[in-house]
Amino acid sequence: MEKQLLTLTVNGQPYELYINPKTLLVEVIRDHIGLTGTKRGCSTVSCGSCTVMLNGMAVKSCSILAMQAEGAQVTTIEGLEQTGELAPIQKAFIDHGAFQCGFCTSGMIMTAQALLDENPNPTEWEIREGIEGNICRCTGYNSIVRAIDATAKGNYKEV
Amino acid sequence: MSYKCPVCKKEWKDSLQVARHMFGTGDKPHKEWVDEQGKDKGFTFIDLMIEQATTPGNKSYVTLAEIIEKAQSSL
Amino acid sequence: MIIEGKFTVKAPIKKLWDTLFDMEALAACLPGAEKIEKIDDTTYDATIKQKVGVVKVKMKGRQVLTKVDAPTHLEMEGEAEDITKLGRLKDKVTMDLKEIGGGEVEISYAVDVSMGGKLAMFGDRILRAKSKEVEKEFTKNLQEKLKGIT
Amino acid sequence: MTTTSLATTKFTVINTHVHNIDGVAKVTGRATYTFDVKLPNMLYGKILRSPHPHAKILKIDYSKALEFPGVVGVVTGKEDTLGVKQGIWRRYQDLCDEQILPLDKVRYIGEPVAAVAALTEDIAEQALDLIEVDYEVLPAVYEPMDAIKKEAPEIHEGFERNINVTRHIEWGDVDEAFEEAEYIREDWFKVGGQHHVSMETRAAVSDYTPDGKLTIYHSNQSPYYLQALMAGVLGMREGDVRVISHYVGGAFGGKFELDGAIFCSAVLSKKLKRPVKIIYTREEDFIASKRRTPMFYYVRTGVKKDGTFLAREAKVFTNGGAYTGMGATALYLTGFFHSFPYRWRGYRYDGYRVYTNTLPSTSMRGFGAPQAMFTSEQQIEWIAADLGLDPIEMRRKNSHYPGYEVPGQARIESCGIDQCYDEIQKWIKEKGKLPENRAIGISACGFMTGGIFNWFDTPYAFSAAMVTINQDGTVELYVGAQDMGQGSNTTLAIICAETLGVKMEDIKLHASDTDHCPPDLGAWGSRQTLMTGNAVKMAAEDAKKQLLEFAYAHAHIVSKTGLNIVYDLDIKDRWVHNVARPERGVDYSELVKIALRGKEGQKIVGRGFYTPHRKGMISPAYSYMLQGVEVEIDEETGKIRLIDSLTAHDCGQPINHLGLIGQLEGAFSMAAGYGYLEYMPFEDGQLMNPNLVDYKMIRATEMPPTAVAEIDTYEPEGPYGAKEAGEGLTNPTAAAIGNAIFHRFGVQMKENPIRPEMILNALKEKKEQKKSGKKNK
Amino acid sequence: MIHDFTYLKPSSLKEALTMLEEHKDDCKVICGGQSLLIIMRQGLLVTDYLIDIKHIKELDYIQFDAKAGLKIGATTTHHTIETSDVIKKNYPVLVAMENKLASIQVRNWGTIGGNLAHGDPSGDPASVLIALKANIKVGNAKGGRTLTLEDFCVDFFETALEEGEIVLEVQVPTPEAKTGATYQKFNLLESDQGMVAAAAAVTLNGGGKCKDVRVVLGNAGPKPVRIKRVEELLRGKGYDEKLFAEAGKIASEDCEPVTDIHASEEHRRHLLGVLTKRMLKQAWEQAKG
Repeated sequence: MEKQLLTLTVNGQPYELYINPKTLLVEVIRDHIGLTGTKRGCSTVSCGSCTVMLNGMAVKSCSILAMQAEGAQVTTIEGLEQTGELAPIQKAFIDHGAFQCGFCTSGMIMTAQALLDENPNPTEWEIREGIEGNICRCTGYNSIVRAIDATAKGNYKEV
Repeated sequence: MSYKCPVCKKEWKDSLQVARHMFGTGDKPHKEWVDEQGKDKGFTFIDLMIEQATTPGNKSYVTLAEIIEKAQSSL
Repeated sequence: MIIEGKFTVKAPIKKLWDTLFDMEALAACLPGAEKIEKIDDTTYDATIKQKVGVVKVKMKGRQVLTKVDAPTHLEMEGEAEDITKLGRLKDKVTMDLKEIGGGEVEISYAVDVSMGGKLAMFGDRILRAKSKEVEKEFTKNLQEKLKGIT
Repeated sequence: MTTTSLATTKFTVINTHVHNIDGVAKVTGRATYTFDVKLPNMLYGKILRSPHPHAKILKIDYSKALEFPGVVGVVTGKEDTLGVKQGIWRRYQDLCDEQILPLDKVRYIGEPVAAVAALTEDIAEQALDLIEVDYEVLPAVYEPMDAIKKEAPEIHEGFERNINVTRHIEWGDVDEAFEEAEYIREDWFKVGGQHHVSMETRAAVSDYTPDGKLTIYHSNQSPYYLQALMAGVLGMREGDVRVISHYVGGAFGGKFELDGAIFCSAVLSKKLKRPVKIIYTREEDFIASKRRTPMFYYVRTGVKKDGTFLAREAKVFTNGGAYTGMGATALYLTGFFHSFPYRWRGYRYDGYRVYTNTLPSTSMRGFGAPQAMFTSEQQIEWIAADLGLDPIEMRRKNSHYPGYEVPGQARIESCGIDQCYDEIQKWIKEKGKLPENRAIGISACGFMTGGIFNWFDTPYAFSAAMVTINQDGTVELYVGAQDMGQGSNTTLAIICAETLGVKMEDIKLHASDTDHCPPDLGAWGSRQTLMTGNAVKMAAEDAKKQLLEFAYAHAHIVSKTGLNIVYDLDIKDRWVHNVARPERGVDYSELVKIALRGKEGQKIVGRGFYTPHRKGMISPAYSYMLQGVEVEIDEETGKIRLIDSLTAHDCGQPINHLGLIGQLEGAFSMAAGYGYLEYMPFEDGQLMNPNLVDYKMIRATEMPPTAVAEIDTYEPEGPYGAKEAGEGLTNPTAAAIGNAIFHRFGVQMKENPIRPEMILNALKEKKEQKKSGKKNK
Repeated sequence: MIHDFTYLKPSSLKEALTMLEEHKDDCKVICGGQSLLIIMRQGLLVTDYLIDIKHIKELDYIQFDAKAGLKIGATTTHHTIETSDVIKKNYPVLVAMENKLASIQVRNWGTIGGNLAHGDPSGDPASVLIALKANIKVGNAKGGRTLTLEDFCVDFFETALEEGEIVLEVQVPTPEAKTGATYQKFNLLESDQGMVAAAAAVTLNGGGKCKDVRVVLGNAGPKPVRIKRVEELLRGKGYDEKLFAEAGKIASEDCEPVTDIHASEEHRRHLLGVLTKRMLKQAWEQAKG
């Protein structure tokens, strides 16, 4: 199969790659670029472990062809930290114990960040609806909801 | 008195306990011994076990315990 | 999974029975049937193509008649596999023909299908629904065919 | 409540707000799981699986696959593994019945048949289609009640009627106690399976090098088990196998046996001398891993009219699937916990594990107890209703208490169930009258804190730990325990920090690598906090004692009153001081330097180990809990919504506060899923929903508030009084939901998951019975 | 495993249609494609060319005009629809439906055109849109045609799209005054695919009697099922809960659901009856204002 050229920007870094067009976005991020923070849990758009931001929107990278992201700005979990400082949402996750095994955490945090970007003051129900596309088998979600809520309230903003 | 397992000679105070041990172990020698005892009485190891499993009470264990008791003298 | 149904066809029962056993005629009636080949008196090989939306399946398999009481009852069993290995199916078919007056024959069938592979998950719901459609078309075609014969 | 002065000691680290020590790695994507491991020259493996539930393998021809460009090697049972069998019950060879690559026969759909290694995953997958296998399909059987029939096909040779294992528990004179009973009730239940659904599917990377050493990266619950088992099946020495499992993406009881990923990757790597990585797809993870054991449960219970429990008899058939795995333990534990948390004058349990041609059943969080509680706690509720008694008071009067002995089985030390009843009663009272479509269901239970049984036949202590101290005061803690997400690393670091008197940030924990950590049975049966915790405490105490011996050299912290300096000195929060005069002291890191000089440069090394002794047959300690769940049910559609919940929970002294809350909430979500969502339907041996679209699990929108009332007890056997937390909570919820439905509609749900259709059918049946009842009158 | 294909990214609608014309039955259109990729990964779909139209800006629009009604371009995402002010104001039922269609990630990426062209009878938009009397505009290189959405849905995963044709636009007429429209699906997880679903639209006349009504059921057959007997029953009648119950009964008779692992046919019929009753009542109350 003839490879095709893909250009995209991941965490501010531009990439030019030749890929088999059937390559999924998650495969480009993990295998070609090497950012393994993004996970893959189901491949059926169900679990949200592979969530990244594409032009600022949360999407599930397991069900998008990398070619469909041509020219896009992709942000992964590795792109959340700014100059060595954890993002407020990351601090909140640690402080609330909003993860256990950590496998869903990257996707969960990316979904949460996108939610807060769009709706800085969500109600508890809006938070729950917002992360409904992410499965966490460990925590039972309530600590995650508390962490997102606390972030929205500004508890983890840099001074 | 104590009761011996007719196959592996382990001892228990209670013959019911020996019966439980025989069912629980369930390997070939234990099975064969029970099958041998049941030949003329018309039961097999597995018959007893299924009966124990599907009917209330403890009948199969009691049956086996009695046989074990009787067999003690020849051990 | 068991798919059951019945339909009526206006034709003499004997004729109907013969048509069902005339493989060429049967293949012409059965939607998607590409080929039905008689191997011996009780064994038939068939290739059937079906399409559901974007998914195309081509099943190749063998059916064996296990019980035949002409012209009222037949049972068969078979297996088929998709040629691109999407899945397999096993089936057991029972078919009864009954004259119900007015020159009509009621054909009732029960198909016990088990599917394996990708088809099992994707196919369960669709196969059931599709069977109704296939039955409708089959009845129509059969009726046409019988007209030609009688 | 048993309390000692220790329980009231003010801790500096224990039960404070301590962050998970893996937090930064996990929230930044730095944590690398097996899933992420990439080694130079690595190949990718794929497994060819059986499409048949039961078949003889006549011939495997993989020549075409080998010719496929990019394929490097193929392994089969006949040529490479030669029918070597594995099982985790090492002491009982009979029960080591699983050939991961079968020689002659497959027994369930999805069973590995051969494995391919290729340059890419894609190539390996394409090559699978080129392997030709001739099968002779055999008749198959899927349900235990069919499999024990005379005419059923034999799945394993020599296991008549497919009975794999039997277990019996009995105490008291059961029949006599039944005779005394004034009310007897019997019910049959069908309790479902459940999949672990760890977010990280099974994955392994094996790297066999020409010097005969094998390194395996594998997400699992016990690196030591895997090391020992892999050495066994590959004919290697344990010491030549290294298992690394740094981060585990969830396990829940499903990752401590050998699986196809680890076995096939290792066999391929050994053959090809290159690293081989195998990752299961979600579908493979569903069909070819294991599951919670489905059971048929017969329960007969005899009580007095005043609600005094007398006798209980249970007969259980479990759907064991094709192989034993940990299933035999689940069979015993379900029988044991079926008696919990109550006192029975006579109790008898007959459990039969039956082989079927479905995927094997094994341990899963709760280990047989969720099944037991679903049946027991509902039947108890019905008995209370039949007799017109208060279900909580009836439970209370029959419950365990501290010092109670489960005859011949276990001695209960700490037990806070009585206070649990108070908390739930208060909660229900505060709720007042509920809207018409809602009801509350409760369920009690207890659970073990680690297993005593040594079926693995290890010569090592059950747990071990080592503590060394660096010259700057930082501490290296080595444990063989495994953190699979439950937070045990943090808990053990807390125990170490508290015992040694240092801060959390001083502790560097090393785990999950058999080359560098002491052997430990790993993470199962809620054992690590107590067992590894005890070992860590002992190791830290050992190190501390060695340090304090050198404190004597420091005149200003020695009391002039002649106190015994070793035992009356202490370290807290990095301050080495005289207990009687805490202001007199020296900085801990200074003491470390003194000690190093004093020991001629030898590092301080503290050692600890733990194996339970004289603690009965099951476990060194038991936790207790009572849960109340408020449920809304739509009468017309049968839809269930969980509105609220409270769990009163006695877990001894909490150690890791954040971790504890997380465990309790997480267990609730899994248990609620078991109650009404998670369903594993099979058709002709094929799992019909092996994906996360059709396998429904609780999501954020389904999760109710999960308040916890912590009942403080002190468990003398546990470190600082701690015992189990988090696993036991998977037990009560399904029954609590069932009981809520019972209170709402008066219908009895004898099967789980309780799906809307079942509720409506039960309601319909009830209406019809009422109608025909009226007519008869 | 996904079979190999060549990915084509036309830069305009015209180019897309030319490509379609050129590759005809060797190609498949992707417009979001989250469901399509699941099928492709299973190996159930093989195609030589995949033509991506999602980025075509010409088809990404929402237009509203009280006279002409609502026009939604095919590449408009679900999330754009649910956050559109004009839709919120004039078609609240569409917002409610889109909001529960799937998780936010899926709504962010999935498009209305892709959803309808997929032809999944459990898809939410089709039932609601049919209840709202929507039309759909499709076209190929030779030109376009407009048909009712009801006619567009043909069978399980099958639509009236012919080779070389793509969905261009969904058109929804402006609801008459005194119209209420509702939609609900039955599921155990919020925003999960529905086991079944029902949409109802009720328009009342000046006297508060039913002037017009539509009931459309989702996942109740090979395509959205319109229950015309109910529509006949209700026309000209006044608000009457007994009538809604009767409508529910008819709906459960006239639908054609199938059994699967999630629910039996019988249970589905029952649920469809309950949902029909509830949706009609709610729609009617909404129409009353």
